[in-house]
Amino acid sequence: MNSAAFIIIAILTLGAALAAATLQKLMHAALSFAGAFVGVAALFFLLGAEFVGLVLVFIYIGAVAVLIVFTILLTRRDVGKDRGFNWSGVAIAVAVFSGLTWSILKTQSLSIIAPHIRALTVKRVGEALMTSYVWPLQCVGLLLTAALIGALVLVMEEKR
Amino acid sequence: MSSWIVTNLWLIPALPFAASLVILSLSNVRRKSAAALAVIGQLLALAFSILAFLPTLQTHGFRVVQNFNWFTFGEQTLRLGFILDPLAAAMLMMIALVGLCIFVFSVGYMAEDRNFVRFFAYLSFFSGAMLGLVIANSLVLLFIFWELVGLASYLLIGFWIERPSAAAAAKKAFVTTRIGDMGFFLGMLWLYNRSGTLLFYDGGNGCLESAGLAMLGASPAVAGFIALLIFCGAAGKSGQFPLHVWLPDAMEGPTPVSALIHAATMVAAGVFLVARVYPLFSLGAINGVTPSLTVVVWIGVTTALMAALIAVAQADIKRILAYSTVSQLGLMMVSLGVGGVAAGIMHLLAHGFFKALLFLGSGSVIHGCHGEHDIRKMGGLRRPMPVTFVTYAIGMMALSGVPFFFSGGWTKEEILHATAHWPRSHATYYLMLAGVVLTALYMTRQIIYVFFGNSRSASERVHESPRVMTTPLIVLAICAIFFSVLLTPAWPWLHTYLTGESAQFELVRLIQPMFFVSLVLVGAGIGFGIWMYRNAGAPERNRPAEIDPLEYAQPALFRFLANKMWIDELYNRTVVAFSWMAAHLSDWMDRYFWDGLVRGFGAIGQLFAIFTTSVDERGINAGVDETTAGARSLGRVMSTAHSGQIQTYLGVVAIGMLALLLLYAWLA
Amino acid sequence: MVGLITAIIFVPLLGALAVCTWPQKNGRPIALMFNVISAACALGLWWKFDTAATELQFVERHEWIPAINAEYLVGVDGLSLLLVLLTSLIIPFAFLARPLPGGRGFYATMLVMQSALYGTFTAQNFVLWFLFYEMSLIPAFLLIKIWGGENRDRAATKFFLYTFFGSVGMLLSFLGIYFAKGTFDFTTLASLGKHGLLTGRLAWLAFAGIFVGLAVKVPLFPFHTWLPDAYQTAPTGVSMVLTGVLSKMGVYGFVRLLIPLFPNQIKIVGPWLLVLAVCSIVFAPLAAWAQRDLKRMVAYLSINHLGYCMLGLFAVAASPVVAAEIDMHAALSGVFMQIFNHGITAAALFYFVGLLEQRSGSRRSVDDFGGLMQRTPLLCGWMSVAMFSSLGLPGLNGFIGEFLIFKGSFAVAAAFTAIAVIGLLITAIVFARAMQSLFSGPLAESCSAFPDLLRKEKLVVVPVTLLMFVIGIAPQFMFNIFNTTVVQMSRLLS
Amino acid sequence: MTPTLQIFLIVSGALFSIGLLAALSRRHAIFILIGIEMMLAAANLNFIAFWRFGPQHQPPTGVMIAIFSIAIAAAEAAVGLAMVIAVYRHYHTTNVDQLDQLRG
Repeated sequence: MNSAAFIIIAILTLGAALAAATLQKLMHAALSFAGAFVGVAALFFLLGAEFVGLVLVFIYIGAVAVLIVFTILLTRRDVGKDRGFNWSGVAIAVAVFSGLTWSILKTQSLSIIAPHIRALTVKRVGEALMTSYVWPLQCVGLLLTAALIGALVLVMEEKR
Repeated sequence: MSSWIVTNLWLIPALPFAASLVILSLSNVRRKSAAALAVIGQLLALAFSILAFLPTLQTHGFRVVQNFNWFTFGEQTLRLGFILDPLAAAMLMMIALVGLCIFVFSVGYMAEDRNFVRFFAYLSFFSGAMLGLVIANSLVLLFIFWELVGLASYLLIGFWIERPSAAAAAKKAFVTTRIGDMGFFLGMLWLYNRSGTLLFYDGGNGCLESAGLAMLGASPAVAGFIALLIFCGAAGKSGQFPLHVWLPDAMEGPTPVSALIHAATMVAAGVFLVARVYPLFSLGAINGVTPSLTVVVWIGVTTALMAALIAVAQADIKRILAYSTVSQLGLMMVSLGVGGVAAGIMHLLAHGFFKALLFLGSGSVIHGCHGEHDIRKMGGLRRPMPVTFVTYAIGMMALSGVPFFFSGGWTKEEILHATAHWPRSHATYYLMLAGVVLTALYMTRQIIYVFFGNSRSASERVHESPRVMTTPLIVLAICAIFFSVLLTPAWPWLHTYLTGESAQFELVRLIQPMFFVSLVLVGAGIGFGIWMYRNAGAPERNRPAEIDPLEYAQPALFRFLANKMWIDELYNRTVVAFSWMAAHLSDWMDRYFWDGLVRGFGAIGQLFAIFTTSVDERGINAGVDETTAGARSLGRVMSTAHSGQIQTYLGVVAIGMLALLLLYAWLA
Repeated sequence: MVGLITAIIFVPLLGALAVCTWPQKNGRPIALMFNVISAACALGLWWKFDTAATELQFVERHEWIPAINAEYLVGVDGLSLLLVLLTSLIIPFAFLARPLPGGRGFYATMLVMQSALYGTFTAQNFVLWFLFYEMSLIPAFLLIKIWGGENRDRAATKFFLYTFFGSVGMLLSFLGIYFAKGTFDFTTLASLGKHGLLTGRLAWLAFAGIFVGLAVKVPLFPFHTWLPDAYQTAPTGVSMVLTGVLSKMGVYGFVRLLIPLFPNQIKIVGPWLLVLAVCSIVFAPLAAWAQRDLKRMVAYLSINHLGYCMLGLFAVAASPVVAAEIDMHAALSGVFMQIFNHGITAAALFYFVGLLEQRSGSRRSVDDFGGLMQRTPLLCGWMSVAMFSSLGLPGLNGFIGEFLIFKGSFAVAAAFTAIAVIGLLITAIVFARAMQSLFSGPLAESCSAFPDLLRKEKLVVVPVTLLMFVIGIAPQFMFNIFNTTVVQMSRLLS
Repeated sequence: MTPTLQIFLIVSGALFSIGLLAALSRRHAIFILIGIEMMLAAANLNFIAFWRFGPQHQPPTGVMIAIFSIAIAAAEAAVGLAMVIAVYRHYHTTNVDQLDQLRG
């Protein structure tokens, strides 16, 4: 595992994420959001979960980010209004971050180096999905269908 | 043939019950079928009664019981049974016969009534229960029928339901008899507990047989108490002092009901009960005297005299007869108490005939007078109503105890005879003699008022009753006279039948000292009555027509008696008022004290809640109910944290998560 | 394969779901349909029930919460079966009562309660039992709170706080027992109970907790003040279920829990318990006498009738003398009979009051009626039967139970029994008074347009009344259900 | 130096906190959704990291959970955005300050 690559990817990811959270313009924030997810996907590649990384890219960049952009466009008239910023959120976020970091650092057993592992092929993932995880898979399929219908119902024009 | 009915005694009460059920399901307009069904049911019951009566003639002391399991609880069994012995058979005959007469009479008497069908249903129901009562071989079964006749009595007293007075009388009868029944119930429990069975006769193991009595005999005091508790029931049903108050009021019911239930049969059930469980009363007797029997005697004497006195001053034709019934029942109780069981039962049977006759006669009079009950408004009825008059006079003679020709005379003499030989006290004997005089007196007064003198307001346009009503009168009058054939000392068939001996014919015994005593007393009573009331209902010297001669002579005494010695008022002021107060007190306690106590506990909890949650103090004095209010105000305080801003919620969640994280890290 | 008992517990729940999803506004037909199914299950239980077997029958045992040794353990003995049958009878009866609050929610809630009742009567493990016990409380609360009449908030809150308070005490007591003995199983606990489950103060605390919890439910004097309010305000059907079945949960708890688990404690406080029972028997009908509201009157009489049950139980369990076998059998059989009889009789009385209420436009004071016999003879006739059954007239069902209870308790507590007889008398007075003012006298103007019993009402009334007669005249079939249980139980007690 | 598990966890924690920041501080509903998505991604990162560093099982549990979690997150995003549109139509704002229907 390349340490340099990790540092670059991590900095890019977190930077993009911070931008997504703080940028004034919504459209910019959406683009940064996509960038942050590219970074996360890269981290996944680094960890050897190439398939999951790809899935992440497809779903988030290909679907969610596009959805967000559409939503921004659909609610555009609202964009210009004054927003303001809630600083107590920053305090809480910082507190949570420090708490997490403190407890992670405090836990000695976590400072381990990645072992060598058998490559996680798509075939293995597929096998697992179709055997041990076939029931959850079906449920997720059902859930997605339900979410699709639900989203449609929500955005349908109300009948007069 | 006859043995078949002996083993199927249940058929006798079952037939009227069945008739009653069928009639109840009929519609209100099917009058003829209702009456026919009731009469047929009763006729069949009479036929079966006769069939059951026949085998008891063949052997002396005949007794057959059939016991059966009613139900098994746990590993124990409650058994019931039917019995056929002379006592039961004689009662069956009397009830079925008198009942039949009254059923027929009712067809005429109730002809106009709207609820004719329902009346016959009730009447059949009563008949079934009463017939069942006398053949019960178990105290439980007897109690069951006992309560059922009580129910029938309740329904029939209140039959004219639209009259408030009838409903009140029905309630009074139901409650008063039930007071006695509760004593009966307790006595039954106690007996069950002591002897382990409630069957009277069970092949030597019944509670009235040697084994059972031996178990009870271990503590005679307990046996005495049990007997007295059972006597409470008898006193309630038979209108003995101090539970007699319901019986005169029960005259609110239709007259055939009064005749059947409140004269001939049901009220005699108390006497029958005492006779049935007589071994309990006489357990451990010395010279035929036990403490429980002594109580029975004195209650009987008190009742007999008190009721006879009150009867002298009543104006309602049926009330006079009602008090007379109470008095006669007291007489029977005395007879049982002094040891004359057979005499008491004989008087019961004879009384059943002539009192039913008198009541039906009074019913005929009332029917003729268009519903008038007041004897002071009648008068001179002997001419328009000859049949009623003659039969009524026969009944009156029998009741007064005119010797020789009338059944009542013979039985009364026998009772007096038994009383005279009671070792405990002679006072009862003399008091009984006074009772005989009084009986003759009030009956004479009544008959003079009703049938003699000039016709007064109610007796104009009077007509004789239809054939359907007079025929039963005649039948009963014949019974009242010819029943005496079985009673005379010359051939005391009924006496020996009941006691299980054989009767010898001996003409000499016909003339006894008691015969003359009785003759003199009855003569005195009737003579005094005729002298006193010769001009009743008409003005006389300074006396206006509507004032009773006795009232004129002794106004205070008359008022005392006319108001029934103020016993009702006394009860109303004491027992009834007290119970009513207790009821309100209970209600009040429940609403305020107990609930208050609970609220108090609630308040303590609330106080605690107030401390811990720092909620405002508004609700301190309130109780359980206010706790919700407290919770609500607490909720209001808490709800200010709920701004509806999801971001605030999320922030709180995050803080909470952080806190958990830190806690976990700190613990580790 | 689902066992019969599990089926009977879950059928009403399914029914509740079905009612909720039913497209029509009126949920009654579907609710009744599910009632028929559960009644069929109950009859099946009865059919297959072996009356001679001494152990629990139809037992189903599954792992549930292994950590605390709590199993899903259901089974029936005679008593449980009796109560299951009673529940199956009363709930549809209540659905046919009027006036009826409409809507699907009412039926669904009632069905949930029915399921909880079945569970309570069949669970043989405390955790499961308590779950169902509490599960019945919530629907009852909602039924009073949402569909009640005047003062419903107050009554519902009172009911809830009272019973909930009792339940908390019971739960704590059972936790104490669990920590001492490590089991929740009724049968095991009962066999341990003879030697004393707990010792010292802890035992008394646990006893008091369970006692109060059950006494509130029954209710026993002086824990009864929630009852008149609740019964008065609840809709007719709910009152019927409350008095017909829910109050039996308390009695059942006494029989199943308190008496087997704490025999020594009960013996010590026995006389006081008997005093409470006698107070229920005497004061409740006295208070009923003073009521004008018919429902409240019937409610107070319910306290009285359950007082007889308590008298029988306490007399057997609490008397210092060991009762003779016959008396034990009599008292226990009497109590079981009384449970069933009071269930149907009191429910019938509420049903009739409901009919009057509906006809009069929701008035039900005794002063509002008069002379009904002239206008509605059938209604009065059938209602009188229920009244006579309630006051213990022989030939009707009430007498059997009361006679046996008195027989059994007289032997061991004669004085208390003698006082309790007064209760019988006062009950008679109360009903005589009610009949006088409702049925007789001149026809009250407000009643002049009352219709008599309608055909659909007759269809409800006649079977129930016939049952009263049948039990009153030939009760053996009822005794067969629980005779073996009675024998077992009295062996446990002596 | 190769990155240890700790580093990955800290990165994931940082990503989570940034997501939280976005969800808490921004007024626009879409930002809140973005924040939530980021928090979910952080969680997924955790799963993958633990899978990679932990003992190996067949099937690979951590990866599986991540896959399902992504699927659910996608569904959530779809519904969430639909709700934003619906709310916008109703109240003509996407400003969560002005939405306080949940107020107690």
